[in-house]
Amino acid sequence: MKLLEYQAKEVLASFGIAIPPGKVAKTPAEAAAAAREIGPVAVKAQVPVGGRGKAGGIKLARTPEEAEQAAAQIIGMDIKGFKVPLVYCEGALDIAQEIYLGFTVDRDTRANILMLSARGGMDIEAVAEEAPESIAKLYPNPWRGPLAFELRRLVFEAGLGTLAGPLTKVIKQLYRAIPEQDAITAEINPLVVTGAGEVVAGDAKLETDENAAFRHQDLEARYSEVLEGDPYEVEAKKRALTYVSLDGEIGVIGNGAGLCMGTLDLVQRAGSRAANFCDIGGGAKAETVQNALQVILMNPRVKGVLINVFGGITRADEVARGVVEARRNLGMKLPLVVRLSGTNEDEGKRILRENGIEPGDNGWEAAQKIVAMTRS
Amino acid sequence: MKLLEYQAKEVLASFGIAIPPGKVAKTPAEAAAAAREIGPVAVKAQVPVGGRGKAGGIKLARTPEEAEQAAAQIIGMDIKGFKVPLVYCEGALDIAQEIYLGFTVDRDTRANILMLSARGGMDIEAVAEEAPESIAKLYPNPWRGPLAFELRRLVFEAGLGTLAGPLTKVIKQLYRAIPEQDAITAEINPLVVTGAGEVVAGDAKLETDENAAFRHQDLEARYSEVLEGDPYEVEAKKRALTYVSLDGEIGVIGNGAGLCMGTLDLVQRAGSRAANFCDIGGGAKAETVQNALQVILMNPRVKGVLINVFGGITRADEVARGVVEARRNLGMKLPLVVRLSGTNEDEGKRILRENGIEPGDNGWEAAQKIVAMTRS
Amino acid sequence: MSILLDAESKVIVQGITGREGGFHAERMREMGTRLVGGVSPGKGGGTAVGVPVFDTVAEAVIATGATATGIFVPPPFAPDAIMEAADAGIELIVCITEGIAIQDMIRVKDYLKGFPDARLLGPNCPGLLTPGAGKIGIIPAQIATPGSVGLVSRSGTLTYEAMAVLSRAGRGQSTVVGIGGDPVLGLSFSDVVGLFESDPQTTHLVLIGEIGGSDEERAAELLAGSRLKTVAFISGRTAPEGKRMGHAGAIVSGNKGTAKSKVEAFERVGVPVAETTDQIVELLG
Amino acid sequence: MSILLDAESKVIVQGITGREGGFHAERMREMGTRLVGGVSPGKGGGTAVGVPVFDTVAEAVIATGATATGIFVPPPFAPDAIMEAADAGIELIVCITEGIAIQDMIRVKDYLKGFPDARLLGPNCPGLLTPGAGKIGIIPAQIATPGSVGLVSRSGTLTYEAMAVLSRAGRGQSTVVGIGGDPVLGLSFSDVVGLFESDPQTTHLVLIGEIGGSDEERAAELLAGSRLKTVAFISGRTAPEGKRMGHAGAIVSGNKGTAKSKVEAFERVGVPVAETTDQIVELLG
Repeated sequence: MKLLEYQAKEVLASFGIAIPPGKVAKTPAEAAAAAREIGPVAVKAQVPVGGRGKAGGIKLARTPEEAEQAAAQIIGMDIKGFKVPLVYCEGALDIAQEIYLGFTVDRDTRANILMLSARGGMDIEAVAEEAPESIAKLYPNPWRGPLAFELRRLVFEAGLGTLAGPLTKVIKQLYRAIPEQDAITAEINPLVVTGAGEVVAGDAKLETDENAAFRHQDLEARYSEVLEGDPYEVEAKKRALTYVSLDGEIGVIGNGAGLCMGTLDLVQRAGSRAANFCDIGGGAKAETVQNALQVILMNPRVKGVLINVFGGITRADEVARGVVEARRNLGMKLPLVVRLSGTNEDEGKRILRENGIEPGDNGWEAAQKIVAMTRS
Repeated sequence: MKLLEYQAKEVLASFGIAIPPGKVAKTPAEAAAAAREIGPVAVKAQVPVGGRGKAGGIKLARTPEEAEQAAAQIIGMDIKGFKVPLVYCEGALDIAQEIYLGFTVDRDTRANILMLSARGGMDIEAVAEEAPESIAKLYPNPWRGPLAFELRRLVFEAGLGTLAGPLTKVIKQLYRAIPEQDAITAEINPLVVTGAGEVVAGDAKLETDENAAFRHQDLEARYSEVLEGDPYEVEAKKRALTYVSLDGEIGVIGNGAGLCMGTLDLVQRAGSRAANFCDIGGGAKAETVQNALQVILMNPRVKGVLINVFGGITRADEVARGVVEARRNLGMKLPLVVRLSGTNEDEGKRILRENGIEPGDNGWEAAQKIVAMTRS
Repeated sequence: MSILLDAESKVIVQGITGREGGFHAERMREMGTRLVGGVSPGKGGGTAVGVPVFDTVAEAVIATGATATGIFVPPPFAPDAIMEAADAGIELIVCITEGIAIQDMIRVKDYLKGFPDARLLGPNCPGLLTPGAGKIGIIPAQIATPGSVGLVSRSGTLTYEAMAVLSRAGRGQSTVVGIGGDPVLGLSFSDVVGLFESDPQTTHLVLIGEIGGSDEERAAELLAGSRLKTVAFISGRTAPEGKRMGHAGAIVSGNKGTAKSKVEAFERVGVPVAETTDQIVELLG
Repeated sequence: MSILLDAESKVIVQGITGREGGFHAERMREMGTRLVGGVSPGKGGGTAVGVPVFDTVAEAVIATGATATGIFVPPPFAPDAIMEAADAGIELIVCITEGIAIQDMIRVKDYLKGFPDARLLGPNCPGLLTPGAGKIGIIPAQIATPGSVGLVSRSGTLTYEAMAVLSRAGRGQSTVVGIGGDPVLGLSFSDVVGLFESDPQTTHLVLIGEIGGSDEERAAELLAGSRLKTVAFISGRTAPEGKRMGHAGAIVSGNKGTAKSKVEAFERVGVPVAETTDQIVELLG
């Protein structure tokens, strides 16, 4: 789960990390009230993607009136496909130095990596490319966590030795996100050193592992419902489908993520683009197919649907009957191509044809068919 | 720090381990009140040594009157040198099975060892000798703690597989005493399985590491003052001396634990017995010597004092002057033999002799001298 | 010959009394796998799928001499099951379980460093299959035929698809290995490629990768100058960056792990990359 | 020759800017130890005791080529200092600090398994001294004389006492090693006995043990048939059971570790046990 900035900051604050004064505002009036309480504020769009500054999602407000105006502009705007549900009004910091601090999972080494750089505040990815030596790195042992001397060395390697005390403390606090929240990414950029020498989280990113949600139901309960994401994804999540919205016009259903991704590639190769990624998993039960079709058909951009099921042991005739039934129940009129394999494959194809559904011999042929049908 | 039974149980309960209902009573009246509240109780002497049952320190009481009588008998009695300061009145358990569970530091492997046996409730040391295979053992990795499968295997190896669920839970809870309290020994014997199938700590022992007290000042503050131990040891602790009371008549002061223990051996070899062990550490400052002498002279059994200081770099004449001064300040009349070595050893001996203190050439000669002087 | 699993391998199933574990243990046996036991704490002393059940892996190893295991236990317990297998001396650990927490797997990977002889396949993988000898996991046996093509893949159904295409074209397989789609894995492409390289039966290799990570790139380097005639296939070429594709392994991070970088890596060492699964057979030559 | 430390050993002191560390670093240098640097986080770039100070051991090792360290930091920080030294590649780690928590040391011992080339001496030990070459720790140099008697001891002042007795009798020492009195230790008696056994300069051995643990018993087994002419001394013969004697190492547990069992173990292999330190020289022959 990707937390919003204010949520991530709440979590970091619960670990003892200092954050600036701030208030969530769901309306312009609430933003004005926040500015009245805090003073001059930055009004920040809360979306789970980067680049909101460039998109106009952050505005400075010196007065409650300015805060109200800024919030009115920002709330509801679309940033990279996310409708901004609320803003975070945050007091200004007296910035003396900006540091980068973060960790993530390095999948090449199959380990956690902690990173610290004195060159925070700007695009850390650019720093990583231009001056990789300016980012000090540490791979903490996952059972022990970072040891005191390892943290000290990290801080000295980053050239931040004069801040060794407060920095090792804040790194240890940030690292608590791993054992306590199963974080897979946590980032403070900038980590601000104020004129008074305090170390404060200027921004915060936190992504937790959905596979570990069984250990953190509190977090899920508190934060998962805030964001108005893509409506089809929200609906798919309710139905426990693995679904991602894309911007094309062919609805895609497959079993297995690799096959499903491969099917997106085939649709594009055939000259169109997929409207979604939808993995219905190992089997291909009629009920799941119906659920997936229902979500896909909610999207008015969809002009046709391609189902790609590799059966293996599964009986293709049963899958075919399930698809036919789901289509009938939903009163689906759009073109539908189904590529089926498995035991009784021929019987399955016959059933499809009898019910006016185009069968495909293999994925590539099926992709070409559905693209042709949506173009005609 | 060795906790008393009721203190250990409080700590275990804070880890989530079930304990029987119980109340501390400092007076017979409090014991009666406890029995009135709980019902029939065992009235148990609270002392930090084993064998209190055989010493008459545990009595069953069916009524408040019996509890009052039992407490009157037990409070203040002497068990292996400890005056019983209070009793613990504990409700009876419906015992279906008695299990042994404990961990300690195995110094031969330099590791923690967890032990579990279905033959709890009796003398586990006898079981260990007669049927060592009936005690299942686990050396948990100290960074990871015991893993789930390791605990399961321990439980099945102990023949307690039908209790795998509740037992692995209670072992994990007990093990929390290591990270949270720096325990070096924790034991539940018997760990009682009740007729209703609950797992309850029938008795509890907990010893924490005094070297780790800096991490656990809460524990120290809560429990360290309860026990009326040996009065000289209490006094020595106040003065930050490393002091252990023994039952002989020669007071012993040495620098370094090994030398000090070696000096006890020499006193016994010379035909007497030491009244104490007192290690004044690396140096031999006049103030520390005076502090140590003061505690030793509180003990009326002491007939003479032997000081054994190996100086190395230390100047022997300075040590001699310190001893002379301490003796004068305390108005000490008892025989005193001082064995000194180090720089200016001869000058040191001269100073001692001039002040009526017998010097010793080496530890063995000094031990013989003090024994002879106390016999004359 | 084959890699990792042959007709002599003695296999147990952890979670054999569960629905999935029992079902697939049965399929494994049907195919001829030498299934010698199962593990299910608290069910020790019983039998399931015709083999004895033990409370712990240690007991199962002592009683049966098992050297390989298939793990079918739910995600919260699977990391522990992997460590238990390694600790008991199992040399091939195949974890089918999907949905294991990443931090759990990172800890497991560190734990396994203490057991250099133990090989982990997975998690979130279909397992492996040696046609004519046996399988551990869920790969459908009827689409396999014995032969000389090694197959290694990160995806489940794409593996089956590729197997079916190969078998239909008369190209049998030496061993089929699904390494799994999670970001923190046991055996990598490179590890499996190395094993195929040393296997005399294997003359050709099909490698089915996907976006994310750089395991494909490293495997490509290993294939430079290899005796194996290899074809690669990369899925997710059109996946948008930064969108999660169901496989956590399919998150595209930075410049690394894009389909482009993987395709280029293979082409650089002369390994052709198929655009559809059907093309694989053509390119295999 | 000598063991562990010779005139070539490059030594640093962790905690060199502290009172104890600075004082003893000075003594070490006076005696001829090749002191090349010190470590004190936040004091890097300065000098102390005439050598450069570094923020981390890693930096010190890179800059000076140090291979040995003496640790003089307070108990809460000493475990970390030991691990830092091992991680930086230091091969001989001497920890003088007294009062380290037992659980901390248990974790350190496990950590050191990852560094098989690193040897830890201590904690709570006086260190080691090779007469004429150098020392790490706090053993007074003026009571040492060069020679062929190896000395290994669990006690501090008893070590000095034995050194003085030996030197007075004209019996010089090859190396004097104080292994420390804590229950969880680095090098054991057996480890050090093994090193002396392989040292051509050492012809005789004095081993000073005390009650608690069974390290003396194991060392005795090792001495059966040794070329070294050995005398043992055991302190604490009259200590009552179960009483703590200041050294945590002196807790007597069960039947193991009593003075009786230790004395018997040595006598069984023909190693005489002295009753007083003066007797050591007589028995050494």
